[in-house]
Amino acid sequence: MFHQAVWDEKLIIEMKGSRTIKIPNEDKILNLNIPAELLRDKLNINDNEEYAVLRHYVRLSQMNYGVDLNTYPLGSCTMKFNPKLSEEIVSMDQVRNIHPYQDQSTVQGALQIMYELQEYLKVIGGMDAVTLQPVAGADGEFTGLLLVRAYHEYRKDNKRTEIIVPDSAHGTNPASSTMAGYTTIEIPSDKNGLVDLDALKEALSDRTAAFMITNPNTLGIFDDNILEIARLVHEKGALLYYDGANLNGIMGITTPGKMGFDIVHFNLHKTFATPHGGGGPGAGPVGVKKHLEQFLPVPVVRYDGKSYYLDYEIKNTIGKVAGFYGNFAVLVRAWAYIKMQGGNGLRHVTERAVLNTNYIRKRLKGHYDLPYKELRKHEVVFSGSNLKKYGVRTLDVAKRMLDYGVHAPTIYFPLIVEEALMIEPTETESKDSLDRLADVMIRIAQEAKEDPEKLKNAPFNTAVKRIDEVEAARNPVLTWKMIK
Amino acid sequence: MFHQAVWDEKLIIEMKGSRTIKIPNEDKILNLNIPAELLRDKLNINDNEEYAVLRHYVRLSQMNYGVDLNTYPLGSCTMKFNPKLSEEIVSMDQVRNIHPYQDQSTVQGALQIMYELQEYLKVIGGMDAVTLQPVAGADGEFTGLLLVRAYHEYRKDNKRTEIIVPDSAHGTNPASSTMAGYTTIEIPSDKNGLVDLDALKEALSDRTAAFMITNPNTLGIFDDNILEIARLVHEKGALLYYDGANLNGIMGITTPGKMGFDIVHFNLHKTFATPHGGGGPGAGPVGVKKHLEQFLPVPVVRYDGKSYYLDYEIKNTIGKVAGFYGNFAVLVRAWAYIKMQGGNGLRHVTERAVLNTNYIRKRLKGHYDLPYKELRKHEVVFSGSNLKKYGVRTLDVAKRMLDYGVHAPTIYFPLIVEEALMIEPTETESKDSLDRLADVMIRIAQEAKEDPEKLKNAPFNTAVKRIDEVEAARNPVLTWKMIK
Amino acid sequence: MDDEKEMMDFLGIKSIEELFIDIPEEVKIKGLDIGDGVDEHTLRLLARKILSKNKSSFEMPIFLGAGVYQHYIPAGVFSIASRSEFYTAYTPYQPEISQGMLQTLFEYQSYIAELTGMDVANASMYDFATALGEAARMANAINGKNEIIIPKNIQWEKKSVLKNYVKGLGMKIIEYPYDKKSGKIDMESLKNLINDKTAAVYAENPNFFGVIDENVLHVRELGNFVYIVGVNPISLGLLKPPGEYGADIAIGEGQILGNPMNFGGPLLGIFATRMEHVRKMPGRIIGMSKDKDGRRAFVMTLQTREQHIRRAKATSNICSNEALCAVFSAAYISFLGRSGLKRLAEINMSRAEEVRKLICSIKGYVNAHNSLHFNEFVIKIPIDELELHKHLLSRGVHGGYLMNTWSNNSFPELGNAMLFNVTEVHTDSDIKKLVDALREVS
Amino acid sequence: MDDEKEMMDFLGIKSIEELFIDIPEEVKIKGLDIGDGVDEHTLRLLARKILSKNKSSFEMPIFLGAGVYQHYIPAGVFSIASRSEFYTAYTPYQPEISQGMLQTLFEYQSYIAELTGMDVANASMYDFATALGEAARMANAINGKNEIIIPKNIQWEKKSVLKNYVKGLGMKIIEYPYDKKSGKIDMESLKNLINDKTAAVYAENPNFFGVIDENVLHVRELGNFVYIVGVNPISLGLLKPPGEYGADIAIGEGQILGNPMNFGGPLLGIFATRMEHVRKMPGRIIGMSKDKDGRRAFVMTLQTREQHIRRAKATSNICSNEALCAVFSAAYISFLGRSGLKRLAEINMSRAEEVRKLICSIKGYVNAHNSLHFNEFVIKIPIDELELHKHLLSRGVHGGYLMNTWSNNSFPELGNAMLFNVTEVHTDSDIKKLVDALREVS
Ligand SMILES: Cc1ncc(COP(=O)(O)O)c(C=O)c1O
Ligand SMILES: Cc1ncc(COP(=O)(O)O)c(C=O)c1O
Repeated sequence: MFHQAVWDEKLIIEMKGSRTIKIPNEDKILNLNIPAELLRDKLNINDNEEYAVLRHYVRLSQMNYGVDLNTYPLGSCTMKFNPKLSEEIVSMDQVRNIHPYQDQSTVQGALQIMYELQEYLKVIGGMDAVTLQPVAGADGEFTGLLLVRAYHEYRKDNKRTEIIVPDSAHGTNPASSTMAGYTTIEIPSDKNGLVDLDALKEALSDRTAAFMITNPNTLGIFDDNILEIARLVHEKGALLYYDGANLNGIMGITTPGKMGFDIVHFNLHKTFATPHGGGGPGAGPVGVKKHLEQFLPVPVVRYDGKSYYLDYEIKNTIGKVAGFYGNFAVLVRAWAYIKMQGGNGLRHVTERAVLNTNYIRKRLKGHYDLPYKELRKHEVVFSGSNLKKYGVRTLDVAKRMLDYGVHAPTIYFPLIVEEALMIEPTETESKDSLDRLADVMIRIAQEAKEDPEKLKNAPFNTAVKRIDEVEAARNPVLTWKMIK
Repeated sequence: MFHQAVWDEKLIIEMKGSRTIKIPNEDKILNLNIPAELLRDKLNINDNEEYAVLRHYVRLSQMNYGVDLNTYPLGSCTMKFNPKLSEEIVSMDQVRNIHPYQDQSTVQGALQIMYELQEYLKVIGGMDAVTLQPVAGADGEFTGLLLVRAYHEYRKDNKRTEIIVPDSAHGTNPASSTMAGYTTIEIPSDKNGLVDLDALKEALSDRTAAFMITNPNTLGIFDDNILEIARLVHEKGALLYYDGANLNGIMGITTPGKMGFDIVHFNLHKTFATPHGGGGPGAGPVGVKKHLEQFLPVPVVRYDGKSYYLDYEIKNTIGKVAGFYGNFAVLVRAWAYIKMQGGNGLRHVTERAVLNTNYIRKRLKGHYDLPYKELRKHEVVFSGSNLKKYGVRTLDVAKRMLDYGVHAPTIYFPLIVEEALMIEPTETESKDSLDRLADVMIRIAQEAKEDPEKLKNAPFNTAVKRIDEVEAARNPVLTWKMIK
Repeated sequence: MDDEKEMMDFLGIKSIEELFIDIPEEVKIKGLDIGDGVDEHTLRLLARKILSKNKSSFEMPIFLGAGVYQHYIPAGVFSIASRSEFYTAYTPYQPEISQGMLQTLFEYQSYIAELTGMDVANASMYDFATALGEAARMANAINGKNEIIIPKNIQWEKKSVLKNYVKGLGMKIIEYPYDKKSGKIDMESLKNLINDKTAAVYAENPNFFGVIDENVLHVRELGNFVYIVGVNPISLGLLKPPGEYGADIAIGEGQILGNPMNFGGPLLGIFATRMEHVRKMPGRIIGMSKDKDGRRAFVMTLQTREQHIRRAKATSNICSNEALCAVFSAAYISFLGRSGLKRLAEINMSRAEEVRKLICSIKGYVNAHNSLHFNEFVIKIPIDELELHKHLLSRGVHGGYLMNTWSNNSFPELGNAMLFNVTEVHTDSDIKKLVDALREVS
Repeated sequence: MDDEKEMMDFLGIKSIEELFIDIPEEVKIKGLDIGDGVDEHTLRLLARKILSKNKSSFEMPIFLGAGVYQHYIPAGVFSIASRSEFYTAYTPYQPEISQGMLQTLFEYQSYIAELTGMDVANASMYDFATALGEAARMANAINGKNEIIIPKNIQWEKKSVLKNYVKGLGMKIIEYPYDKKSGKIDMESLKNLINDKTAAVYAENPNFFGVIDENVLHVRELGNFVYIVGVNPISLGLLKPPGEYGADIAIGEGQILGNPMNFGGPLLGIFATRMEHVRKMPGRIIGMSKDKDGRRAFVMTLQTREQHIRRAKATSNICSNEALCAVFSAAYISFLGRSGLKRLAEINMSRAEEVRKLICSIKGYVNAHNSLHFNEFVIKIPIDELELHKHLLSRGVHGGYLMNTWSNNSFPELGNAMLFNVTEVHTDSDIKKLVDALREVS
């Protein structure tokens, strides 16, 4: 019975009205004497009444799906509850309306929160130092790899030009390697979906700068060879990098540090419950072991027993990776989340997340193919290949899910699973909603048999029907001035 | 193409989960030794996860229409834009988290705002004194009539037992009369929809306590006999009461005081842009002329040149009409609105509201019957009786409007217009949205001719289809324990 | 603006003035002398400046209750109540497009009915005080009688509102005394006041002194009248509900359930009754029904009681009520659930009891009523009420309600006394601050 | 909890531990030593307490700019951006159910393209600094060359980020000088630096000194390279856009368009380019398409440039970006419209000019650059930078950016100098406070 709201919404440029918003000091204009050559003559942006604008976006918002509406089981994305108190806190003047260059005596509260967050992340990551500066997971990876480079350069170990990643890795891993100037060596997973130790050994060499993995991996499987992997990597003089997007599967149970990693980035917008904002802003702090601390970006927040301060004196710092100190308002939310949970709470987060995943895993088994071993951590990847015989693809399953008012899982990732359906329920889904998700997916598997055409034409109950993505890429219309 | 969101939403009691919200000091419980006879043994309220609750209400909200979504032309209700800054202001701790009994030195800001609002309302109403205590329009009426009673009693004029109202009056007017202990005398309107002077003269007597009207009246017509009416009423020793719900039609052009009224209530949730909240809270301050000031409810806010204070020393006060000082958070919003508009702004509000009304009036003329004269103020009442010949009623028109994503006008009020459609666009509708409203209504008048069945079965695009209201009243199910 | 010009052209007018030609010149004014409007940002600055003169409970511990209470409100409650679709809606006159508000109010009614143990509840009254006024009028409508008997220890504001509500009916208000030692109903006296003119008896539990009074369980036995009970809804997480001891009408202050204090408004009047009286009940009521397709749907119902239909004969004049406050409360109760409500009641009793003991351990501070309390209690204090109050303020803490100073000396038998409120939000350090400051004047 | 028990039963496990048997004992930890969790209310109190140590621009006038700016943000912008459906959404991977975000981002892209005069814009970069880094990399991808020439008077943080972004490519960063008097590009020197290794030239308008520099109109004529222009988007309400003077890539800080300062994050990287370069552009792009019924619909497009498809060969590694900040900006621009944007630019220039004149009228304060400024300007001050800064603070006003103290002495030629920013939000009394305090040390 679900139907998404549908408003026949114009583009804002197609609306018609007059500005009603007044600007402060609007009437105090001097004669500016700007040379004519510097002035613009037209600007195709229209005026509208305040209220018309507001309604436009409120209506648009109703045509958007958020995790506040229902289950959002996007694997690898950790779409958990975004606590409302965090939103309340970041709406305070003392968060919103402070300038990054303010005298440090006037931002002690901000610095304290950053300091405390650094400390918490050290413990959670099992690391010795943390920078909060990277503003997303990929930015954390890039930063981490700049640290790898700084480390090897500092040691004059200059022939290390390669980063090894497993073929199950997230696309940002190889892309970040490239940005940091490395060649990516992709190694295949073994038959269990884990790091193939032989392949790793073969790939490792004195050209290896680092091995980037995540554990549990993107299949949601914990690689119990992790200590052996660490040994192999370190033996070769390379560093071991932890993609922290999957931290939700191990918090309080183990730490990347304990597993032998040298570097980890955290995705605060995943594990630490900050909102995704429709695609950001996030925050991707990076933790490192002692031997990498001297390379961290500046500044780091320190406490001298009396006050907090920004420390720019990091010996061999790589400099900066973003304009200021990171996505502060996101950091505040993550701090609030960690405070609310505490140590036991975070452990329980992981326990429940893993329980939820395995519950879904068992409920869906038999309806969708389940490659690799059973026990999963924070996520589980099914394959829709069993539906191929009806002419139905994973994409069709995903689209049909929307008709039931549930978002689809991540699809076609990781690449090593054919027709992948990657489900991460997170700890904040109740059993009720997990059952609802499972029921919908089971029903759709049934529909695939009985009425495959329906799936191929889905969705029906969304604001628009299935979209022609090929046409969009072939004849790109990317702004309203390109509309013919 | 409009479709409202549809979620197949359970009742909260049908959900299943566990409480995740923690309560402060939750673990510090003494042994309370409450006698068993005082303890309750069951409570049919269930526990749920925080997130399940949140989603439940967010989904429900999507199945509700608000003025932030689109035009809401409910006549008599003045559904205008609710400025977002007002919401920002009332969310401050210094509004939300102050207690009414706090020492006055610790609430000077609150008192200042109330004082300023009193002063503004005096000017806008042309009155000499104002009480902010009444919490809704009807409560304002009731308060006003208690003042009427106090006035006559004070003057030992004890035979005045009647309140006269025109038949076009809002239902609260006679109901308030009853609550104040009066008998309501309803007089018919004249052929122009205005006060029938002869009928008034006939009804007026030394039993008349007051005559309650609104001008412009509920048809949106300004009664230009107003000074004559005031003379007649006062001549008989009665008071003239102004129902301020229609103030949006005259602000800055005239005032009730200037027209000869003795008492006026303001609907801050109409004229002064505070949100309606799905049916409240509102605020219904009452203004009076000098001769009634001594009867006002306590306390009133005063300023001694240095600080603001609550004055309980009103000689012949009627006492209290609500628990504390009125709906403070609503008062703050109205204050903010008035500050933003200023005197000229309020006048322009009225001008634009009246322009919008007359624009709609002319656009719809010919498609719906328009009884009485053309020129209207803040609202206009059409009649759907021209559609009767197709078997279509005003109710059907209203329901069909919902299918186009526009709320219906007020229907079947005022009672003097057959099949009434009472439209109040307010000043905040842009021409664009007025045109959209008119287009929809014209199209529906056409549909009535061509496909009357469609109208009678409408709506189709709302969360539910047409509801059986008769059954609801015949077999009332008013709580979940009454569900069979 | 262009649009205005276009509309004027369409109407064939040259100036806006022409739209006001029906208003006689004699009544026209020159304008409103209230200053010029300001832009949003300027107002934002101004509002912050003015409001900074207030001291909120986040800036100073406050031990005031007496009708309005500080409680922890989950951030999610604000998040829900600030959904545009809820707060910018009007009364759900078109139910098909207003199911969200209707279902929420239905849930609110259900919660109130469950909490109070009554059959039905309305969708809100203005506040506790006006709910009492309406209850008295409803009693008169039920049995046609003319006297209402109320406790002597009632908040004076509530009594004043009641007086105004029953004035038109000519009802008489009679007060029954309380037992000085326990602060509970003096049952003997009450019994003697009841006779065949008694329309209603009103009792509170906990009462204005915060005392939990088991006598309310037995008032029903005293005769044939409409029994009105006033409650603190949070106490009902733990205590026996009025519906289980014979109440005909249960009322209370719903602000306590998830609404901020807001300097005393908006509040939320709780109103519940037995099914047999439902058609005499004031206020809006939401009912469950079906749509054309047989799907569950909600709608305002029993509207023939209301002013827009019955006009002068309506059960009440109430029109706009406190719907959004009811949304706050529905959300609040949902977040807490049964376990939370029970625990909350326990915390309140515990914390208050703890503080009461602490205060009574100071020389000069004496427990006024030898009874079980909910989250308030009266303490006889060693010095003048106002003096102690100012002293506390000077120490950065706001004391309780001044029993005689603020009530027109309604409680002379108490001498100097303060009514302290303690809830789950008072921290240990708040309490220490209060107790330390009290100790200074012992 | 019951539900957990049920799920465990379903899985046939007795304890949660069994779900972690695949984790070797050697790597297990005992728990996280970060203290216990607290309830929401306690955290609310704690957060308020800690944050009260910050002084916001509402508590103290602040004249800082230099990359992050204070502007008036309509309350409606927050209202829109706090719609759950927007802020709790992920990247719109399923476009059919995400049209709201997609259309909003399409509108944002259109706004940026209009403002900058470029053909296309992406849906956001992290911030201005990383946008510069990405622009440099893109230049290299376009022409395969290896040198980027940037102004000497660039914010050091931006340069540092740039360095990190081009490091992997082995690109060389070369600086061109500015004219000391005017603060504008030294065109002669720039010209001499350009050669056939030049991948890109980067220029800013207004530049770091707040100077409006008409030389940017003529850089294009200097040779064949990727011309990157950094702008203040608000200035474009008034000034000629980069697209009209030959820019290949326009970048800037979008925080200015309706996003709060947030202590410097999140920010919003503006990135726009010519259509011919679109497949080299980093970041997400929203396109317009049709659905099965032929209705207009929006979708992420040209994804083959991106990391999730092209992996190591992607134009950038960017994945999560700053979508919600783009929503803020789209809403902001919509509220202002063309007339508002123009007026806003004028107010900023006017107010800053007024203040500049006021300051220069004080003995000892000297205008550093004899040029037109946008909303910032450098003043040579009579005493040590830090000393003046502290003095201002002691007077309750926060001065500007300390040109040498905070830039590792990048501008020795200026001596002691401060970069002041003035926008529409600075009130007359803020300005008076600043000027009075400056006068005290003249
Ligand atoms: C496994 C993994 N690594 C890295 C990332 C990149 O994080 P971000 O999107 O914050 O850049 C993601 C995001 O989806 C991820 O799932
Ligand atoms: C003309 C008129 N008078 C009085 C009222 C009653 O106001 P309230 O609903 O605030 O009690 C209304 C409300 O609709 C009205 O339109």
